[in-house]
Order: sequence, then structure tokens, then C-alpha cells
Amino acid sequence: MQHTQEKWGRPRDDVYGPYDASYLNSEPRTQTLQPTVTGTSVIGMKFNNGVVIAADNLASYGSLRRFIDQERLIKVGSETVVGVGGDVSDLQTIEEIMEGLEISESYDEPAQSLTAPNIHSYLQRIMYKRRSKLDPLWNALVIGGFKNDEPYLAFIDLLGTTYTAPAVASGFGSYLAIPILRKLVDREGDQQNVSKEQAVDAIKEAMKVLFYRDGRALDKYSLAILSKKDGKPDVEILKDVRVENQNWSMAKQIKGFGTQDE
Amino acid sequence: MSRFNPYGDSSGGSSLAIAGADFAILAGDTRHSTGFSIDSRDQSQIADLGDGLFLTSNGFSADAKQLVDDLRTQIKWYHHNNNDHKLSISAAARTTMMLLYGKRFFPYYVNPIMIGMADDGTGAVYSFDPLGSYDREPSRAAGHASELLMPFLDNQVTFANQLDPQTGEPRKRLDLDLQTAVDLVKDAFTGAAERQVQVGDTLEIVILTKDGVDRQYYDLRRD
Amino acid sequence: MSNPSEINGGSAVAMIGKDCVAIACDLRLGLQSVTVSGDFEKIFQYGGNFVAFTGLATDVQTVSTELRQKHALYEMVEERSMEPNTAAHLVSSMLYSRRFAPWFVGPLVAGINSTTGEPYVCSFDSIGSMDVSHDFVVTGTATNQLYGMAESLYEKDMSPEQLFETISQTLLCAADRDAITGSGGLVYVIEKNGKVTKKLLKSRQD
Amino acid sequence: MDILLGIRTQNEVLLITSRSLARGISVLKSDDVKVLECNKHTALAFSGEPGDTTNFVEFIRANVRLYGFQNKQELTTHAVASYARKELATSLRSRKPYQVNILVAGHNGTPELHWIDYLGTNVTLPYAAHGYASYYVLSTLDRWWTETLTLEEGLELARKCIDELEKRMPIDFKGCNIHVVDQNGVRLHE
Amino acid sequence: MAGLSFDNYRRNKSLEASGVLPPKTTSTGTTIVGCKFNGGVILSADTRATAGMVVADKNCLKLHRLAPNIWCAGAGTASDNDKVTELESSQLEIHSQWTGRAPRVVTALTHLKQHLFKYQGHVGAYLIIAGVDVTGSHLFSLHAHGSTDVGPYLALGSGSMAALSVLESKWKEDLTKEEAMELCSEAIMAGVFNDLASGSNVDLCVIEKGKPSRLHRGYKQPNQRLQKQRNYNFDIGTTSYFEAGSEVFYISKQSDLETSAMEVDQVS
Amino acid sequence: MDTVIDQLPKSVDAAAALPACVNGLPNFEFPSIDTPSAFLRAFTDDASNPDVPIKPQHGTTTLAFKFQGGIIVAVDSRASAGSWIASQKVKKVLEINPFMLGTMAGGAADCQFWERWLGSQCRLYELRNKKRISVSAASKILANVTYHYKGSGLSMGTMVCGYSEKNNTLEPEIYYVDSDGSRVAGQLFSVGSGQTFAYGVLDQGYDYNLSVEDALTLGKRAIIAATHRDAYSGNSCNLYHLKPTGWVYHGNYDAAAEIWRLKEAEGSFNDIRTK
Repeated sequence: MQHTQEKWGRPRDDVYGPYDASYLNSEPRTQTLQPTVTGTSVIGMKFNNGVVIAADNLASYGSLRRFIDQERLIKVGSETVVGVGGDVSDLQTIEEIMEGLEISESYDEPAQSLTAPNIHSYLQRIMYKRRSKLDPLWNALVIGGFKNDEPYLAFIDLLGTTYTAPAVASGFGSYLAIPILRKLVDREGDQQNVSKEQAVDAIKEAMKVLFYRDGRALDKYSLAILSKKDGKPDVEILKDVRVENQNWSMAKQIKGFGTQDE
Repeated sequence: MSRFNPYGDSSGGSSLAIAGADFAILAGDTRHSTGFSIDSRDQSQIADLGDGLFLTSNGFSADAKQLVDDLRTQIKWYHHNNNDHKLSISAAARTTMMLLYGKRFFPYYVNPIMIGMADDGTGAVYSFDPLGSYDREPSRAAGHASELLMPFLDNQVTFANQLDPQTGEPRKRLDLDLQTAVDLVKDAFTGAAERQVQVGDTLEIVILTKDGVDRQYYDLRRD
Repeated sequence: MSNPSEINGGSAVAMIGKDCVAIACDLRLGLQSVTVSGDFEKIFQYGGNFVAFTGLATDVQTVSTELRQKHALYEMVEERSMEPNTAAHLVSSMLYSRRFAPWFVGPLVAGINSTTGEPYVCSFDSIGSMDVSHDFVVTGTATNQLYGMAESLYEKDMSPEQLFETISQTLLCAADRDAITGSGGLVYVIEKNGKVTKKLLKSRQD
Repeated sequence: MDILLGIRTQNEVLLITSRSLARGISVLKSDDVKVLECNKHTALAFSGEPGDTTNFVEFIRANVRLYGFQNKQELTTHAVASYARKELATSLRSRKPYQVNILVAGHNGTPELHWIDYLGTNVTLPYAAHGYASYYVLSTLDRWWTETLTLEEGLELARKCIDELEKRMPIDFKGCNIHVVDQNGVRLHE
Repeated sequence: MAGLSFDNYRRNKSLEASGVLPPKTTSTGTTIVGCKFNGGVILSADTRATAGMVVADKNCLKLHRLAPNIWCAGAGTASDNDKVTELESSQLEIHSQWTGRAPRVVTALTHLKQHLFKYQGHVGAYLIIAGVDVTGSHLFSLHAHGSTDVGPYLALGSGSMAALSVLESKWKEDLTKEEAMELCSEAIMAGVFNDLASGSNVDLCVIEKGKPSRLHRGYKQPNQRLQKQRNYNFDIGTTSYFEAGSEVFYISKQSDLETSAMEVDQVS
Repeated sequence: MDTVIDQLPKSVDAAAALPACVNGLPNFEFPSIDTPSAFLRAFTDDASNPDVPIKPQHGTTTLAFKFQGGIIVAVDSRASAGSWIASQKVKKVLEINPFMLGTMAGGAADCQFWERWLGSQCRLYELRNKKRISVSAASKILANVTYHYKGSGLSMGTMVCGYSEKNNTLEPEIYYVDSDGSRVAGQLFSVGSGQTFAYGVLDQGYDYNLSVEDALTLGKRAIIAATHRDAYSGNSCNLYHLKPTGWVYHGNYDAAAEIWRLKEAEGSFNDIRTK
């Protein structure tokens, strides 16, 4: 302990060694030292009767488009979809964990009672536990489903931070997609006035903008539409959806980078 | 290269509490942000612990959630072991300290504030530092805007630096009435939301009196 | 210490009232935790303009002196008094001329335009970015505390007496929450007719 | 660990400086004088980086004297302090800044004491100290100093301070010199 | 920029070495956009300036006039933007006096990029430059290191991605002036509401061929300060002060030194 | 005392494996890396890095001295995190039991936690041995803990004060214990960032034969002196007098009011500007 005026009570260098700021950005101990093969944004929004989630099919290796048909939406139980961004090997771990959860749950409760809040809570604990071991699963998760027939949408990051919102997105999506989605659902409750079609259109528009501007995005994605029909959950996962109606007309206007005329 | 820091910069904005003779107020904004992005505009940060206790913990929100979960567990066990006896706020504060200090060497990055009604019927505010040191106080602010909120509370709740112009003596501290306290909370937050970018969206106010719990919502800046 | 102004500490605030303007500073000069002097004025008068400098004390003294020189030269060459907005631009360009090796000061300018009678307050960062405000400006180590106080307490169109109370309470309560601001306060209230009231506050001395 | 202490009394300024001169783990000298007469009525007490100290104060003295010769008019204490401050503040921007803390004591009709640190912060104070000594004696001075101290009372207060320092400072500073600056000039008090 | 003084450099370095970090400067955080339309070009910006997470200025003007028909919007370090655009504005004026011609947008661009390149990114100005001249209407962006870009719509600043989400999904060819104004303000609003470093109002400037440029200060004001619940005026006599430490004096009024107002090019 | 030590973890790393709540101690969780104390320091040492996220409350002046009438304990009440004054009314005297007081300097949580724990240990000792624990033994328990955790990040500077039975008479004792593991018996101590300023007044006014009233005044005056000069001490002074019959609380004195009162009464604090 220091006994001088300014630093009274603080650690002493001869006992603790010099202050080492590198711990503020310390490397985790094992496994994911840094994400290698990664997926980019996952985005989701609520509408009056359900939730839409989308994630493209690209798994990048650095700047290489390594795998172009990586599925990043996982259906868990009968009425929940988990979208996963970030490290793909950790994604597969989460997939296994979810499978395990489903199996044990179906032993105990064959009637399939897993709901989105259950899965959200379970995954949050896993993510926080791994963070606390300084051995994180390097992912961002979007969980969509239902809670008492109401649409449910939540987000978890690699530290276990979690929140719910009517529109959520990970990665680049939080900058590029969220403003588009928030036009329809800014605050909780706004989803009452949004139809499924409006929501799907907004998500498609956001995926288009992400393809324009996110260097690690693909124009092929999966789209999960979760809705309630007569009180029963209906989960529709559309695969190989393409980004449509692209507009590149401004390209012909761009010549050079400033002083070049024609 | 991405590096790993176990404490993120995700958090709720700010919270503040005022204790009165027969009430206690806990208020917090509902903005949850990471860096310069708003994650959610509707993330309540006031946790109902049961037994008439409410808690906010600003800082790193995953740690805050863990602390709330631990506290709820502790309270549940207390009920199991003590024939559903209600946990007093002084005991709950002590429990919170034990939980925080248990993480002395890998601290929770949180600044909790707890409110409840004390055994003598007065409103109680307890505040904690991240390592568990705690005290009962007349008012307390925590979170990103604590530096903006706290001096205002000193000035308006304890009348710091104010003289009574009639007598020239320091202005006597009177018991706040509930309406004044709620107004102070709102004005403190509208001021803070003007200057602190992580504070905004909606102000959630929990008011505890002997008659029970009242929740109010009040709009703040959304930019 | 996170920044050089925390070596010596100190804060200042300026506010606009109805046909008047007020500027206030604390009086502490510290050397880290030790209070060396409780009589370190941070407000300097340049004709009708009042400029507060907070930050590293040696720079406060250097810059305030340099500004005195420039102000005198201006009045001599131009044969007219310097208006507050001119003073503000002068401060701004002085600071920007050291863009890559700045003075560690955070100035405030307060005054009343002698032709229009408009009150004027302006704050700067250490490299001269101007923030002209229509209500109040703050600077120093208690910046956050001052913002919190001023945002909640400030009312439009205050009389000079009213303005004195509000700016004083703002300064005193902010200083009570900052360990390195305090040891007394000094307030100038400048009115449209040229009347200046200077008051020394009786504040906490701990 | 040098002790530098100034006390203004009603008619004079006392400069109290430690007598030890230490380098490394040795005391080179136990009758060191850390006060320099700048002109007839102004004295500088100094501490800081060895070498810088004497060079700086001698430089100041030389220029103050030069000014006196050229203008047939001695600089006031206030002017000496301002000049020394400016030199320190400017030197701070050079490749090798002076690391010197000084006290400027003088008597121009009234006694005057300036505290100037190595950054070039100049303040006028009734009593002042540099270095670790300030941590101990400022509270003692707060308690017993008044505007109207006589020389004897001032010396008594100085002894209180030295006593406190001897009690609490973890080094032996070999006692203190007390210089008195009054209307007759600068002298070492026996 | 001639005359930047480096004489505090060594001192500040040595202070830094002893643990003193340089102070925060005001940043304009910022969302700025520019967009062309049939017959001209539009610049728009938010009005929040921040120092860290604290708002330093709630209503600052980030649109700078370089010449009557060349404007620019700035993101990055507030002071650099102000001074660089001030400097360029005078240089363009001098240039047009020398040549006797109205300045061209590319002239401003080249001046600025050479200046910024010279300082290797240390002058932290990120600009969108827009204007009309004899060769038509132009829209450029300029980064602090000196690189430039062109496009029919551009966005910069911390809220640029929020703004781009609007521009990318709503921009189309051959916008009318009204459409472009709406598009730009919507893009800025996306930044204002989604990026914490951007906020307050939307400023907008319309530059058209053959018409004076029009600055709409406070074009949209969606974030008015909320009314307070109470009035916090204190009773006179609340604050304690020393009579002995107080004085009243008068500033000599200098109205005898009456001056003529400088002739400044007024904008609405 | 060996029982206590036995139940403490053998080394810092072993603490991670400690079962929940042994001996009233929580299960301390350590980050799973090689150097947990460096990790902890990186996130909490606000003196080395002002931008650390977690800022424990710090800064203090505390003092205690023996005199003919017992022991005087006086403390300030400010807690600061960096230059931010986090609290103005901290209770820095911890009432371990009716006969023993502990003071608090350094990490507020460390002092609060361990001195409360010490209180329970003292009570257990009483129950087991049917007699009051001596101050010497109590301070040894605390010093054992701090030495045990040396290097893992605790920050405490405390004085354990009270009366112990020696040769059938009650003797006042003051022990200084800190997180380096020191334990020193003494006559007069001041601890914390403002200690030197307190000494500056205390030493010059101290005499073993002071009357109770004068001793209380001196203790308070020394704390007030420190609040004036030390930025990290202030707000108010809490004053205690320990007698063989137990401690007596002598009230809380606002430092601002005290300074103005003393300035008038003593003619001191003439550095303060009033005109």
C-alpha cells in the first residue's frame, strides 16, 4: 500500500509490480483468442403478431468470403429462433448446447414447453458464465419468439449483456439497420401498428442496405418469420432469400475522386 | 485484432433516489446504450426485489443483472428459512454488501442504490460502492450523470449553501413533501438528459409509501 | 491525474440574465491534493470583457498576460473598445495558434456588447473551439457538476440580483462535489449600464 | 527532501531552509545555504534539481542586478517574482527545462512573499512552503499565523515548524537556516 | 496555415511522460450529409458538439460558408473545422479577387486537401463540400488525411451510417429540391435519434444555380428542452458573501468610439 | 488465534476454491488468470490510471491518541473517487463493540467489511472464553488477515483502539494495522492522505496530561486542519472518547462551520480571503 499523499492507500509498485493497463484489454485464456471465421450482423424486429429475424449466409475468414452457405438462424423448440453473429465455431457450440437443451427438455416435458424467455435466460447465463471465466463465446445473439402470446425479441452479447427492444441488431446492423427498423418500431408498443408485411419489407430493406455498406455481408440470407395463427405459433424460415431491387444508378455519376471531369 | 475486456461499456443511463419522512423514490431512465449506440429505449433498470425493496445498479449491466439475480435468490432463501418473514431493508443492504464484497478480487462493476421503507416507517435509501461499502443516505445519484445530479440534490434536498434571508442562518432542512421530491427528480433528469448523451428516452419513477408502490413514467429527450 | 487542469484544479461559470451577465470562479490553487492558496483569482478584466481561465495555473498566468498585451494593442491601434465577441475570437485564435502544443486552459468570455446591449458568454476548449451560448457556459474540473446545477437552476431573464444568487449557488454546490475546486468564490455581475458588482462568496473552506 | 519555508510577519519575511545538502545516500554538507540575495531588498530561496537550482537563481540575480545598473532603479520584489516566473514558464518549453521551485521574499515598504513552482505558477502568500515540508507545516501555520506577528513571534512560529519537521520527516535535514528580509535588507538570523 | 506555434510541444511531452494526459478537445461527433438535386446541391448537419459523453454545445453551426455559393459541413475536431473553413473562406475570397472570377468548388477542394494532407491527418477536419459554379453543381467529401471522394449523396461523422441507411434506401435519381431537402433532413434525423454523438436540431443549406444560397438554421427542431416542473429562483440573500470583499465599479462606456459595422456578407 | 488462520485460505490462489461462507467469510471469487492482483489493479487503481472503470472510495484523515483520560478518536467524513466527492457523510469510525473502535482509511469497503468481521470474531472470542478480547489480540486477528491477503489488492489503514485488561487493570491501547500487514502499537497515530496536516497541529498541541475537554478539542482541531489543506479530506469531523467504561460519541461537526468558528475564536486560518 502506498503511504505518500497523492496515492495514499493505492497499490505499491514494489509489491504489485508496475501498473499494467494491458489487462484492460486482456486476452482471454483459452479457445477463442480472437474470432477467426465469423458471421456478420443479425437483425430482428417485432410486428403486431410476431417477430422477423434475418441473418445472411456468409462465414468470412478475415476478408475472405470463406463459406457462402452458412446457416446462422437456429430454431429452438417449437416457437423460438436464435440468430447468431460472430465466431462460427462458437456458433456451432451454441447450436450443440441448444440441441442438448431441447433433448433434455423433451425427456422431462415431452409437450415442448421451451419458450423464447426460457431460452433467452438460459443463453444469457451461459454467455455471462463464459465471460466470467474470461473464456467467452465470441457471439452476439438475437432471440425471437413469444412470451404469453406477445412477440418477444432479445439480444445478448459476448459479455452476457442483454436487453429487449422492439428492434435489435448486432454488429454493423446496429448502425445501419436499426435506424430503418426504428422508423416502424421506435419504442415498445409501436409494433401494434406494424403488419407482418411491413416488418418483412423493412427487414428486407435493411438487409439491402447492409449488403451495400457492410464489407462482410452477402446478398443471400435466411429470413425467419414467427407469427401466431389462431393462438398457435407458426415459424417459417425462408432460406436463400436474395437482396432485391438494388439501385446502382448513382454509379455512373461518379467519376474520379474530385477534380476529374469526364 | 479484437481484444477481450470483461467489463463492457453497455449500461443504463443514470438513477437517483430520495428518501422522505414517509416515502422513498427511486428513478432511472430507460435508455440502454453501448458506446455511441442506443440499444434499447425501454430497458427498465429498476429491479423489484420483493419485500418492498427496489434496486438500481448502474455500471456494467450484465454484472448488474447478476447481482439482482443473486439478491433475489438470497431473499428467497431467507423466506424459506424464516417462515416467509419479510426481509428488512437494513438486512437486505447488509446482504448486498456481502454479495459485492464476495467479488472483491473480481469486482462487479456496479453502483447500486436500494430503496425501501425502514422498520420505523421512514423512507430509506441505501447506496453502495462497487466493492460493497454502503450507507443510508437522504439522497443519492449513480450512473453516467451522477456528477450532474448529485450537486443539485445537495442544493435542493439538503439546502447546502443556502441561507435563510430572513434570519441569515443556514436554511433549515424541512421534510420534503412527495410532490416536491417527484418534481425535483424530473427536473434533475431533464437537466441531465440535456448534457449527458447516455441519459434519455423515458424516466421511470418508483414511489414507495406506506400505501404501496406507484410507478410513473415521464418522457425525456430521445436524441 | 487525467488531464493537466487537475494539477491545480479550479472551475468557472458564466450566465446570462436580463440585460446583465455574470461570471464566477473559485479561488483554489492546489498542487495535486494540497491547497496552496485560497486566493487565486481566475477572472481577468479586459476593458468591459471579463475572461475566466481555468486549467494549469502557469498557463492561466501566461495566457491572461498575453491577452492583456493583445487587448491593449488592439485598443491602441483601433482606438475603440473591444467588444466581447471580438475578445472571444481573439482568445480563440490565440489558442488555435498552438494547435499542436496547446496551452492547458479552458477560458470563458463574458461581457455586454456596448452598441447592441446584448449580453454575451462564450466558452472554449483548449484549442479554441468556440461555444457561444444564449444561457450559460462552464469550464474547469467541476464541469459536470456545474452543468448539472446550471441546467436545473437556470431561468430565463433573471435580474442582476437574481442572477447573482443562481450563479453563486451553481458554483458553490458544484464545488462541494469536486475535491479540487473551492476555497472561496468570486462573482462579477455586469449590467448593461456598465455597472459591475463584484462579490466574494463565503463558502466552505474544506 | 529540501525544506523551503517562508513566513511573512508584520515587518519582515522569514525564509527557513534546511542546512543539509544530500546527493545519493550521502550528506555532502550540513551548513548549506539555499537562499540567495537577489538585490538589496529581495531574496530567493530555492530547491529542486541539483545544478538547475544554482544556475537558475544566479541567472535571475545577474539579470536583476543588470537591470539595476542599467536603469539606476532596482526591480521591486513583485517584478523579480514576475520575471522569475516568466523565465520558468518559458524554460518549461525548452529542451531542458529548469526544475526549480523558489520562494521570493522582499521588502518594499511592506514585506512580500511569492511562491513559484517549477511550472511557473506565481502566487503571493502570507506563508508558503515547497516540497514535502508543506504537507506538515501548512496546518501548523494555519493555526498560529496572524497578520500582526512580531519578529520574535515569527521566529517562535518558525521554531514550531522546524520542531514539527524534525519530529515527522523521515530524514535528518541537519537543522535550518533562518534568513530575515526586512527594510534593511537580507540577513541570516543567528 | 502559417504560424502554428509548437513551443509548448516539448513541455507537454514531458508532462505527458509524468502521467499528465492531454485534455479532451471538443468534437462535433456529428452527422453531416450532402445530396445533389436537379439544379443544385444540399448540405445538412445536426447541431450537437460533445466533449466525451457530455454535450458541450447544444446548438452549434456545423455548416460553414466558404464562398457565396460554396458551403461545407464539418465533422471531427470542432476547432479544426472552424479554423480550416475560416482560412479557406478567406483564401477563396482572395483567389477570386485576384482572378476576378467566382470561385469554383474544385478550387476549394484542392486547397483544403493540400492543407490537410500537409498536416498528415493531425488537423482533424472531415468535410463535405458542396457548391455550384460555372461547371455545374458539385458534392465532395474530404477526410482529414487529404483523401477525397465524390458522389450524388454523401454522409460523414459518427452518425454517418445512420444517415446512410436513409440515403441508401430512399435516394433516387433526379430528385427535386423539395425531395432532396426532405431526404437530407430525414437522414440527419436518423443520426440525431440513433447516434448519441449527434443530436438537437437539423440545419440545412440549399445551394442553387443562379440563386443566393439559403441557410435554414434550425430547419427541424425535434428536441426542444422540456419545460421544468418548478422555478428555482432563489430568494435574494440566499447566498452568503463578504461585504468587505465586495465592490461596485463602472466600466467606462466607449460609445464615443463609435464604429461603423463591418460590411459582412449577410446570410439569412 | 490459530483457528482463524487455519480457516483462511493458504494462498491467494487457493482462495478461489474456498467453500462458501467459512467463518463468516464469503466465497471470494478470483478471475481465472495467472495474475489476479494485476488484473484487479488494472481495473481499480485510479491513482495510476484515472480512467479505470471501477473507482473504490478513498481519501481520509483519521487520528487517535492516548492521554491521561483515555483515548481520543477523530476522523473526517469525505469519500472521494478521483476528484469526485462521492460522499460527504461517511462514518469512518467503526464501532466494533462497546469497548473497541476501529478507524477507516483506504478502501471503504475493505475497512467496513473486515472490521465488521473482526467484531464478530471478537464476539465469538467472548462467548468461547467468557472474557473480553484484548485490543492486542483483536488487532492481531486483523493484521493476520491483511498480511494473508497482502499483494492481492486490499487497501486499509486502520487504528484499533480500546481498553485491555493488563495485570488486573484496564489499559488503553492503540494499534495501527494496514494492508501491508503491519501492526504497530503506539501513543499517537494519524492515518490517511491528510495525516501530515493533522500531525502538524496535533504534535504541537499534544500533552499526555491534557484534560478530557482539551483533548477532544485538539483531536477535532487537527482533523479540521487537515480538511482545510487536504483536498481529499473534509466535510465533517466525528469525535469519540474511549474510557475504561466504553466509548462515548461526542458528535459530528461540520468542517465549514468549524473553520469559520475557529477563525473567529482562535484568530487562526488567516490564509482565507475575506476581502
